[in-house]
Amino acid sequence: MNFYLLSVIKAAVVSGVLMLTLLYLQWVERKLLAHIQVRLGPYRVGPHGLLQPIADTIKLLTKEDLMPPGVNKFFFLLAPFLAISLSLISISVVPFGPEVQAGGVRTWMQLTDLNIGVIFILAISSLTVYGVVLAGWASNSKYPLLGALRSSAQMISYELPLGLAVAAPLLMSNTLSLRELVQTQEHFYWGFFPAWNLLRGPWPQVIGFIVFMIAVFAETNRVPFDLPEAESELVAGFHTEYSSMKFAGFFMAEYANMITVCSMGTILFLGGWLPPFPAGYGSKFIPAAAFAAGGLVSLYHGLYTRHLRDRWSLTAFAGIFFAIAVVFSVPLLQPYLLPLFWFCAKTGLLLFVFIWVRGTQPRFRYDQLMRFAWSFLFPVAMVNLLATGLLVALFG
Amino acid sequence: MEHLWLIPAFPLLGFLTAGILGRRLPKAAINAVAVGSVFLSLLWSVKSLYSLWPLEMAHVERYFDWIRVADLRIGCDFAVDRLTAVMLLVVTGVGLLIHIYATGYMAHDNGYPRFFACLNLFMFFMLTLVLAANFLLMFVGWEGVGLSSYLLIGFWFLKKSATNAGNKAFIVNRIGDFGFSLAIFLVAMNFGSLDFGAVFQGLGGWPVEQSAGTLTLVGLLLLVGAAGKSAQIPLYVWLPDAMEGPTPVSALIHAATMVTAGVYMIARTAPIYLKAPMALEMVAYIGLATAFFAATIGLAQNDIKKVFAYSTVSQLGYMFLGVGVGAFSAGIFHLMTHAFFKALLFLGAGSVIHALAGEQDLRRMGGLRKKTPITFWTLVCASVSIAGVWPAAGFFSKDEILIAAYYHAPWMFWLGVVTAGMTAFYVFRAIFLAFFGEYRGDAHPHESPPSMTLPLVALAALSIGGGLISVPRWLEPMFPAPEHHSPALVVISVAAGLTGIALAFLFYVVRPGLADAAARHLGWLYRTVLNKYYVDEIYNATVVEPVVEGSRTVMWETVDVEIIDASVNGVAARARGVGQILRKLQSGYIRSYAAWVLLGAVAALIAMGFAGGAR
Amino acid sequence: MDAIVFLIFAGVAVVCAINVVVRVHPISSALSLIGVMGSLAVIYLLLGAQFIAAAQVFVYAGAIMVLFIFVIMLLNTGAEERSRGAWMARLAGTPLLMALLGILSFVIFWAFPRRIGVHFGAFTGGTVENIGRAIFTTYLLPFEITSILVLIAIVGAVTLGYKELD
Amino acid sequence: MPQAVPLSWYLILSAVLFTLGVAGFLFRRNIITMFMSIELMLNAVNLSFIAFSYHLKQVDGHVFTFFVMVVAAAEAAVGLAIILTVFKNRGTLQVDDISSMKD
Repeated sequence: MNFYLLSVIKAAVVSGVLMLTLLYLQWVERKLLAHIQVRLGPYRVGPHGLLQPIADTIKLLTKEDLMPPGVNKFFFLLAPFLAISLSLISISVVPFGPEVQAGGVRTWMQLTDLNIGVIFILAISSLTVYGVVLAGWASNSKYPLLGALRSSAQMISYELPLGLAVAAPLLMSNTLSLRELVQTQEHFYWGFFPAWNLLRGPWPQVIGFIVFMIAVFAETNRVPFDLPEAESELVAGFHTEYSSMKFAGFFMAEYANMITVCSMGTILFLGGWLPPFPAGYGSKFIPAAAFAAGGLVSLYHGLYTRHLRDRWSLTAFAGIFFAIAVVFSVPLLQPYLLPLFWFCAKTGLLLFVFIWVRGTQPRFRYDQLMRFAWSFLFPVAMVNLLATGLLVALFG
Repeated sequence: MEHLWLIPAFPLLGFLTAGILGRRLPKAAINAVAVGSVFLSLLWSVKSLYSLWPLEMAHVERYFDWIRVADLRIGCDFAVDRLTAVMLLVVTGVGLLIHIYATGYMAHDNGYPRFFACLNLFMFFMLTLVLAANFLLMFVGWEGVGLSSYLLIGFWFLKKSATNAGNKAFIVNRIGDFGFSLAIFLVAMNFGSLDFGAVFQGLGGWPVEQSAGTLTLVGLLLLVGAAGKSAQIPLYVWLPDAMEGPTPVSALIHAATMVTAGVYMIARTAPIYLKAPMALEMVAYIGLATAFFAATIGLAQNDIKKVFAYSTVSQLGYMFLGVGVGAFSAGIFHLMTHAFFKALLFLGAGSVIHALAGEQDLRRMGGLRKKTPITFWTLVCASVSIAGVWPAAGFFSKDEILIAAYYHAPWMFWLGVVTAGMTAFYVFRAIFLAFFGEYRGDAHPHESPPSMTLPLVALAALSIGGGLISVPRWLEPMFPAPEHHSPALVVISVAAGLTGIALAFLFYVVRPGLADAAARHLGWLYRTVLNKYYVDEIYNATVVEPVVEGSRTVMWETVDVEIIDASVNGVAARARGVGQILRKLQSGYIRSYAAWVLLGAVAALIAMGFAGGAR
Repeated sequence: MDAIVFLIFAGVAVVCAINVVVRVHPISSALSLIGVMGSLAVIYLLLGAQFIAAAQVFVYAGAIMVLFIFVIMLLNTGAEERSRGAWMARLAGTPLLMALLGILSFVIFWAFPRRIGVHFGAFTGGTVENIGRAIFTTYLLPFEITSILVLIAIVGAVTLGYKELD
Repeated sequence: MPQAVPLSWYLILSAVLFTLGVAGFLFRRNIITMFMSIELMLNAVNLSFIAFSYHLKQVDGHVFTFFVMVVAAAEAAVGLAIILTVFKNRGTLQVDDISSMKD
């Protein structure tokens, strides 16, 4: 098949799925936060609020597009555009699964593979600060400017431990291509223990992974590092002056960034699309079993609930879950679906951590944030990198 | 490899230890380091010689290339042959005794560590000089002993006369070193090497020079060097003044070892002299003249150390006479015996001075025989030896020289005999004045501590028995000498010595007034001798004054002020003027600098284009 | 295809560079400079320098220019004022610049005839592996010296920053 | 086969960017803009390096570009620190006002 045509198809699929994920990630977050706080969360629009994201989108699209006086129009418009486009670019090098064959076409479940994929993602993510900074500066207003200043300092500071934490697994895998990174984690110790970089000898990257997670929290401006948009101090930070679709752009950019960094964490540390134990031990039945269990739980709740609406919706969900479980147990489809499942499961786990932390942690003070980056995280990442290098050189 | 380098290395280590840590170390530690290092040197010398026995051929050790210029290779090489062996044992042996003596003599001095550091430094350089296997390394030792000599003469640097004496010694030596260095250049030019072995081998192709030639010039220049170091006419003037240093220094450096370096050097370069008879003849003349001349001065000196100093000059003259008439082995033999008895004389004198709390004038001594018996008897041994009375050591070596001189030219023998008589006279004059009669001073004389008297006794034994060591036979393979036997000549020379002793006894013990009467009768002659022939005054008027005056008027007031200073100041003024113009460019505006840089870049590109450098 | 990509990004680079020079507000200049750097990164890719292209974005656009913008925003200075002597500088500088450009172009055309072309993909040596090998073998000493330079720069920047605080 | 881009175009682009950098340095008075002009010149030189590296099929030019980047980063850190200090002390970023020399 034509290379360009294939690329366009893949790009369409990936971006479509990504956009949908962005919309519903927000729903998932609201739901999870609500449950953490013992609330119900979105409930009214659609069954269990499932149509809430769409309603929000319509609301944002139709709101009045305010252009405050005194702003630098070009950069004011450029900023959200820059933010969303930069956060979407990175996903193009992320591999979701292995090479598959469908109808005479062999292709990778990946838009493109760069031999410098990791550096590419780092380079692009280092540019995301511009969206924030430009928004803050172009708004010509004091809170956005302060938010932008905080943001730029914070992102520059946390880029260093992030880079160092990323470099350590690279040393172990000896490649910069994301695809090859996953391939080097493919085998199992003693036949069942996964050789993911998180768990792999000679120096399991536990410290590296923790540093990476902390740094990406800061890079994506998420709690507890959401100083740039600290509402108690800076109203809404850099996007105070934004409204309607431009505001939505920043919002989507944040979630897209989260997805990107979680994918990257999955690939670097958690073995990408690889199962946690070999198929011979039954890992290929896990997805079907998981969905079936989910269906059973839904069905149970649907049958014994007090609300009439829930009785309908939960039973319907149970039906959908069972259907998915059936799809996953079809051997013909398993080569395509299993890698995708594992990749999404791991990324979803990391995303859950993001949301979990948001629901439970307080915000840092600004000076604490900077001191933490420079005098704790950076040295720890450095020592981890040195230890990795030494051990890889000795035993690798 | 015998690791000969260890021999000078021990004193060097001692020097570093005493010199760097000296002030923080207790006296006992400094004693141990200073004496111990020399003792180790002696031990290692004996050990090396023992394992190299019988040392028929020179043993050379090459350590590393020191200088390599074009074809000229100068190595850091040490060598031992039979001549070196004698010198090694004399230097380390006498040096050890004098170090032991100095621990007692200098016990109450503030500069104790500095003294021993310098003394060890001297030992290091002297051993380097002796062991060197080429001219340049020898020159290093040569200069080094000069330096240590300077440091030690001026040891009491608060005394004006001591620093002056140090300067004088250094400057006069410099004249000699100048000659030596010229000789080294000549050798390097003509032989393409400075290695003794290579040079002497290359000498085989040269004829014996009947008239003045290159080798004669080399010999004469070497003689200038030797005359400077060994205090020969006309460069002897520094040695009497050098007595300003502490007495162990006078004994070690200015009697036993360093001043004999000239003799050693001439003996070492004997092959050159044998090809240049004129130069060798000159050595003999210089030596004889110095021997006689210094002996006459010694007759009238009143300072006990000055007497012995002139006697040293005179005895060095003897050695020069010896090597000058071709009896190299006799010269070295006398060098050794002289080291024994002259070191003893100085150490004895030091003991006397120590006993009298610093008094050096013979006229304020007397009657010390009872108070300081050991000093007295050991000094008598030394005096007998220097007077050449059988069977003391001096007898053997002096007779070898005199007999060789007789067969070279009889008049040299007769002049030598007269000198020997005078030597006996003035040495015993000093003994009689100091130890006989009544005490004329006002101190409280006492015998010296054992650390001082023990070396005296050891040296006394060597002074008497040292003649049994037959150095000429030992050196036979290197310096073959015809056997001369002439009992008559021996009797004459011994008789001259005994006459001298008898006259001294008559003048200073039996009839004490006679000396003054004789002095009055001789009048101007006595005054001339007393004032050392006014040599210092003559040198001052003819050399020192013109140089000082010339330096002041020509070099300082004309060259320095009017040419050098003026040109430097002129350059500065011009630079300032140019700076005044150029500071307009230094405007402080970065962009103007950038414009200049751009202009320069464009100009450079254009120039490159024209030069075709772009490709 | 090559030519189109080159021309597009060369044009963007030149326009942005002109923008750097003519815009009076520093932040506009800085953002234009980022445009230049981004275009150059694409051109580096055309020349087979993948790693340098990524590093260009990562180091220049992602780090250095962020620092610039940070400082510009921190100082929050407005547009620059016109000062005396500006027309003189322009009068003297413009011919010089023209001369510089002319000579450079002349030398380039003289030394590199048109027939030497650039084909995308003809040179793929600019991988991390090759550059890493070169840095850690041939250029090890310069690399180490550079690391010391960076250390000195850090110390210097921190020192200057401290002085500013008190 | 489309017409390949001549190597000289890349070099001309480099020359043009360099000249623009010089122009910025000469004509601008804001010290930060001048600093950015220097970065522009460095970038132009980097482009030359990469182009020559392509021409010679060697990686050395890349290494040099890498070094230039490192030096530029160090320079930016120190230079901006100096600029901050200057601004703190002088209250201006106009280079012509910073000179403290006698006329």
